[in-house]
Amino acid sequence: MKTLKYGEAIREALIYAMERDPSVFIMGIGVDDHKAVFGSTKNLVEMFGKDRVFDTPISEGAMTGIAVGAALNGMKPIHVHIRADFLYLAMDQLCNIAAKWHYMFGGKMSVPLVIRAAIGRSWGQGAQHSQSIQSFFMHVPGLKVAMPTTPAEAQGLMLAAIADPNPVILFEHRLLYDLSGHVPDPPAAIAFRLAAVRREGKDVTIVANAYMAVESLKAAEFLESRGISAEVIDPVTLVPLDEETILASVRKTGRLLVVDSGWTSCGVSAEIAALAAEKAWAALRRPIRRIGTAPVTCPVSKPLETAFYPNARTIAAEALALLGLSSANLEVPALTTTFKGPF
Amino acid sequence: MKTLKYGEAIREALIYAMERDPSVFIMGIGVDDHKAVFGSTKNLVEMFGKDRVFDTPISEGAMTGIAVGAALNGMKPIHVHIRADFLYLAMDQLCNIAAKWHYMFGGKMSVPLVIRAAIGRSWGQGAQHSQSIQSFFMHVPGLKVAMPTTPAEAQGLMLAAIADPNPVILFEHRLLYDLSGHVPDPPAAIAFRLAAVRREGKDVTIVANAYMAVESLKAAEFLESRGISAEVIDPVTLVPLDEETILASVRKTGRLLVVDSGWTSCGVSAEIAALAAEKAWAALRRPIRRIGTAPVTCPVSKPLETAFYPNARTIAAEALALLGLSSANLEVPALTTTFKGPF
Amino acid sequence: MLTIRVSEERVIAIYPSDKIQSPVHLSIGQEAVAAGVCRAMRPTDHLHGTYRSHAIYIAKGGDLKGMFAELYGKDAGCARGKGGSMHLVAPEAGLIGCSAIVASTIPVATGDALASRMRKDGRVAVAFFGDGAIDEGVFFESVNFAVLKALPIVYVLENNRYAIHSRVSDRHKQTRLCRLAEGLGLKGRRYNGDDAIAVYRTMSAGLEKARRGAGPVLLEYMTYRGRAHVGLERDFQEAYRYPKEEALTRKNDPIKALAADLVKRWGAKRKALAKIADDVAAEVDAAVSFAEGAAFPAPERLYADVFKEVPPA
Amino acid sequence: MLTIRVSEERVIAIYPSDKIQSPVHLSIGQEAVAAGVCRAMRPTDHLHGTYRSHAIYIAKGGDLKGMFAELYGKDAGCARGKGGSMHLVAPEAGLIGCSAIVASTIPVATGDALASRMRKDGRVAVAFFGDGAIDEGVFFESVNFAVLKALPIVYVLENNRYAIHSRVSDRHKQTRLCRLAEGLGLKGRRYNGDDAIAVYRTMSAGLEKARRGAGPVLLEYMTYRGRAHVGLERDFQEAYRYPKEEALTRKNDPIKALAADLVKRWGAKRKALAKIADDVAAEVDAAVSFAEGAAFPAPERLYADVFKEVPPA
Ligand SMILES: Cc1ncc(C[n+]2csc(CCOP(=O)(O)OP(=O)(O)O)c2C)c(N)n1
Ligand SMILES: Cc1ncc(C[n+]2csc(CCOP(=O)(O)OP(=O)(O)O)c2C)c(N)n1
Ligand SMILES: [Mg+2]
Ligand SMILES: [Mg+2]
Repeated sequence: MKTLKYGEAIREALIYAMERDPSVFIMGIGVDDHKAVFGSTKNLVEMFGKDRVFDTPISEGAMTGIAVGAALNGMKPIHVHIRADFLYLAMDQLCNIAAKWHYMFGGKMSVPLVIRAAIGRSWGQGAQHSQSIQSFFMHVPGLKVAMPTTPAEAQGLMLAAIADPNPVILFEHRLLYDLSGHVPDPPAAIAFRLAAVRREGKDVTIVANAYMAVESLKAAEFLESRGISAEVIDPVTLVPLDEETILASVRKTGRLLVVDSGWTSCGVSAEIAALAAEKAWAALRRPIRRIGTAPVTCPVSKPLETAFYPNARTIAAEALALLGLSSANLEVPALTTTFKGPF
Repeated sequence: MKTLKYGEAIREALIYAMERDPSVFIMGIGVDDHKAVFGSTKNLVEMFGKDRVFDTPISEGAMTGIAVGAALNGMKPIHVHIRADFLYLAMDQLCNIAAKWHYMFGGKMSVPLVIRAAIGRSWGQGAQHSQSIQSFFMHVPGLKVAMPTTPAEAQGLMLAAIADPNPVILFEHRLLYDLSGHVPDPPAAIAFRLAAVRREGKDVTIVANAYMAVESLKAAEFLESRGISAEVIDPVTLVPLDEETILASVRKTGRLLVVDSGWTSCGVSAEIAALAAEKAWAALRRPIRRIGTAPVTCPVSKPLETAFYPNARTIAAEALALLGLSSANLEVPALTTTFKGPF
Repeated sequence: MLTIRVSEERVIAIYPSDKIQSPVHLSIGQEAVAAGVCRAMRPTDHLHGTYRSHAIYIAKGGDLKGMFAELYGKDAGCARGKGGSMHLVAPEAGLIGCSAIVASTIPVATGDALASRMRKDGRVAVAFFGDGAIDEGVFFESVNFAVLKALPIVYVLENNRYAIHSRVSDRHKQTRLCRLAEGLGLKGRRYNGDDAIAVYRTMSAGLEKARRGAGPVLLEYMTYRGRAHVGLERDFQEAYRYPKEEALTRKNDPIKALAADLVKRWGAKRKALAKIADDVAAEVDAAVSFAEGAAFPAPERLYADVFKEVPPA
Repeated sequence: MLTIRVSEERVIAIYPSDKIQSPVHLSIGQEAVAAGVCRAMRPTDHLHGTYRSHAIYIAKGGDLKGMFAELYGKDAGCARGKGGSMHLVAPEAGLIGCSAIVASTIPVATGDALASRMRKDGRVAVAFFGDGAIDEGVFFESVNFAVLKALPIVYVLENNRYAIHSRVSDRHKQTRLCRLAEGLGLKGRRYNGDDAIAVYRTMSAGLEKARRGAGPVLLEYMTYRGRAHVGLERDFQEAYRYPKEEALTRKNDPIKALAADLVKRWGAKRKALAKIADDVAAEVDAAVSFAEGAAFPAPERLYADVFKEVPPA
């Protein structure tokens, strides 16, 4: 056991894997620079050389295909995107190629590729630099998707992703890089299909992942002070999804609030709400509620940006509303990050 | 009133608009060839000239941006894609640019652009030529989305889309092009935010759009023969969505089956199920059910392809299951299209 | 080459029976390109192609039974019936995949070459694509990267003058497509793609250059499509074709031309050629009966192959 | 030019106060490009830019108060506080939009030019982008289309030698970027981007050529970034910068160079220049106080502007 920040934990996983498997390499804009993708690739180029850790031209479409091709020919590429917003340029290669190569060729080919992409709230980045588009990849079959929340998960799922013979996308919420937590020593892979029970409770289930799980825990603490016992379930891997853990909680509490860092419409929160309405309906005692970013483009102006994102306060308010209680005068801290751009 | 096929109705709308508005033009791969996108652009190049109806290089990314730029400078482009699968290459321009230009510039700019894209089942086209990815565009705020089912809707929504100052995506299910129906003469625009009650019923609500509405009507007929009265609601415009019509039906029947031509996970069917679980929960008498294409890549082999797609039979079976009834020996016709590739 | 022709003519014969329930993109008239290119490659070299995949599959050494079974949607098909005509694959023969998205395997082949350079496995990767693929931005992005890293790859541009019904000149001012990437530092060359021996020779030289580390190579082979873009028709009467174009582009069918050449310049015996033709016909017969007799995939195969199983740690 | 410099220096001064709550990409040291390019354009010509948008906004004639108010996230900002520093806009001055996605406005500008050709409105569209944008496939796709249709567009490549911390030579073998599109039939030219008058002259000629229907033009202007990619720092000590690079690329600050030139070659009086400096300072002062005093958007503005209202039929 040791304590690491989320970004450091990723870095240690990368080192661990690269030391053991010569086929692992890292590519992406800025992976070899002094900012090192929130420190997660710090000094790796010095340790493993320019062939295994390299910057790329700003060509997300082809570079993704290049990663796919390298994966098909025995390598294990880790392709890093400092913003998930740039994945729009890689959709063809991700969804038409990487996701389909195994199935379309009847199981003969496989694409052992890891994609890392930072999502989520940042600091005045606005419309095109803060999107959380994880739901796209939960829609198209053939891609594994995870959103690690803790340093141990970031590390363990990175190792699992590297060992996986399929394309895996890891979404890293940028407000998590600086959070600390225990990680096993030596690093250990965590099997996909994981929903973590972050906090047990009996009155309401809050399903929330990545940074939204952090905010939900704050909300749960506040709710506790009002005598409400909230259970927080974090669907850490979205594909495959650990439905059972989510449904068991809903069946226990009879009340479900789903929180996601993306938009709600056709989002991860829609999927989890639909799942509960299909498979835990009989246990539901109240309408399901969802909360995500406002159904608009992300604005820069601070008061609007603040209102755009869900946070502990709005999560608590939703939970109270779900329970039929008033949410006037919530003293939950709205946001407790010290993060300040630009990345 | 006259009777036209779906493809012809679109063509008449295009002619109607192009005759009246010199800023309207049509671009896209094959729009000027003898196949004419299922006949929907037949002879338009002869009628309006090569400047207003033109083929493009196979460059979906830039061509979409070019359409956006033309829209920003006073033109009204209609960009046609014979398969929605190619939109993966246009995601950056659609989601990062077209969807955001109005909001991001505080309402100062707008992108009056129409995208047409064919979706849905075709004939042995397999993995990369049959996808129905409408949910992506229902996720990202700033795009209007419709899936016209009848010739009158195809025509009326095309006219509305052309008159709209915002980017509009029209998904055309390829099995619809040959279906006939009444259209008003002269053509008339249909306002966005439309859910059509295709059939009234009281026992179960089937929400299904485009070609899935056609199959659902067949399923409803069969259900009728078993004494079950199904209401079929077609959310013709997905953005904006006519929530009220959907919810009113669910409140009436207490039972909801959602059918979509795309995958279910984070799909349109997830959104509509989540909506009902939020806003019509109290009226629900049974768990919600969803059906879409199987959660796999589309296979070519005929028996697998047949099992991949929802159809009247599987829809009826789902409805029966929802009602707690057995669905053995359904004599519903599985599929009644004469469509045979390649497009 | 003959196997390609005979196989595709058999496809045409079978097609009306609806046993092949998916679109087919034939290479009739273009066989010399696939044949010359693949013959020059080592079996271990990797090839990435398009939906027009029968010719390269056969030329690269894919099993003919597996191809016909695939066209029939049978479980014994090279992609277990899931890919169909547009997605043939033969990893054992070095055909790594075929995609129906124009240009999409160009970067994939480029990445394959990157891996070969990293692994020092001595392979050359080949991207095989049409004159339409060069419209896509990923072509330029891929070439830029391949030039930058001096990757062992040959880009083979099979120019059949049309992308569906669109002429090269409808899409490019510079119609000498092999020049398009010049600004990036890749000087391409254009050759007659209807002369199988010339294709073989120029491709061999290209492979040699790429293999020795001199960086990427771009070869454009001019040919002509004998049938419609997709399907069986000879659509020469359609408005999009230049009248008499085929006659203008070449005097002879590439296969007949090769046969004549073999006899005249290489001393082949007509009898030996006839024997080859008989063997090919027999092989195609056998493949078709294999496909006819093979089973469709079991229903549960629909749900298989989404993910490859994770090996135990 | 001076307005750009003084404004951005003011941004630097204000920034620690956290009144500008969003990242800023400064053009300090690169002002001559924006100034020369925009001065050569007609007010009615359309410009499309990137997140490094202060310089072109000011140079194209955007209202300074609107810019500072935008940086402050105020409702009186040019994008009503929604866009921030990366998304300045001034349709009335011909700045049609700025995007934070590299290269994304290159096709948009190309489509703007297409519309101008269709409408015969006499405009030239200008795409203004960095040396990183030329890595993206849409650059080549856009140029191909512009060449094919002979569109009235000038592609302005502001080469400041870095894309974030990545050198041009890290991304291209052909480092003379103006040549990259040559294969497509667009011969670019490279000029000194630190000489505002040279930029103005060459840009004027480019605009003239595009306007008279001779097709697209590509101009590469060499310059050097005076600050970090994003933020305020002078990060010359960082490993990614070549030591002494700035000194090697130019002898003088472009603004000082222009001032000296104006005095020496054009007979400008030092006093007149000082007066300009005073005016600029006053204008910037006024803009900053305007921004300080302006109101934040009302809460309901969050939900406004997703769609433009549909006009009644
Ligand atoms: C990205 C993409 N856009 C459009 C299409 C539709 N399409 C299929 S084949 C084709 C033409 C390709 O022509 P070419 O590359 O010359 O190959 P050929 O068919 O002539 O062998 C087009 C446009 C596609 N498959 N993929
Ligand atoms: C598509 C895309 N990929 C990556 C990025 C991240 N990014 C932001 S600016 C930048 C560098 C662009 O450099 P250049 O075009 O030279 O412009 P400069 O910043 O030097 O003005 C990169 C890679 C982005 N914004 N968009
Ligand atoms: Mg072709
Ligand atoms: Mg730069």
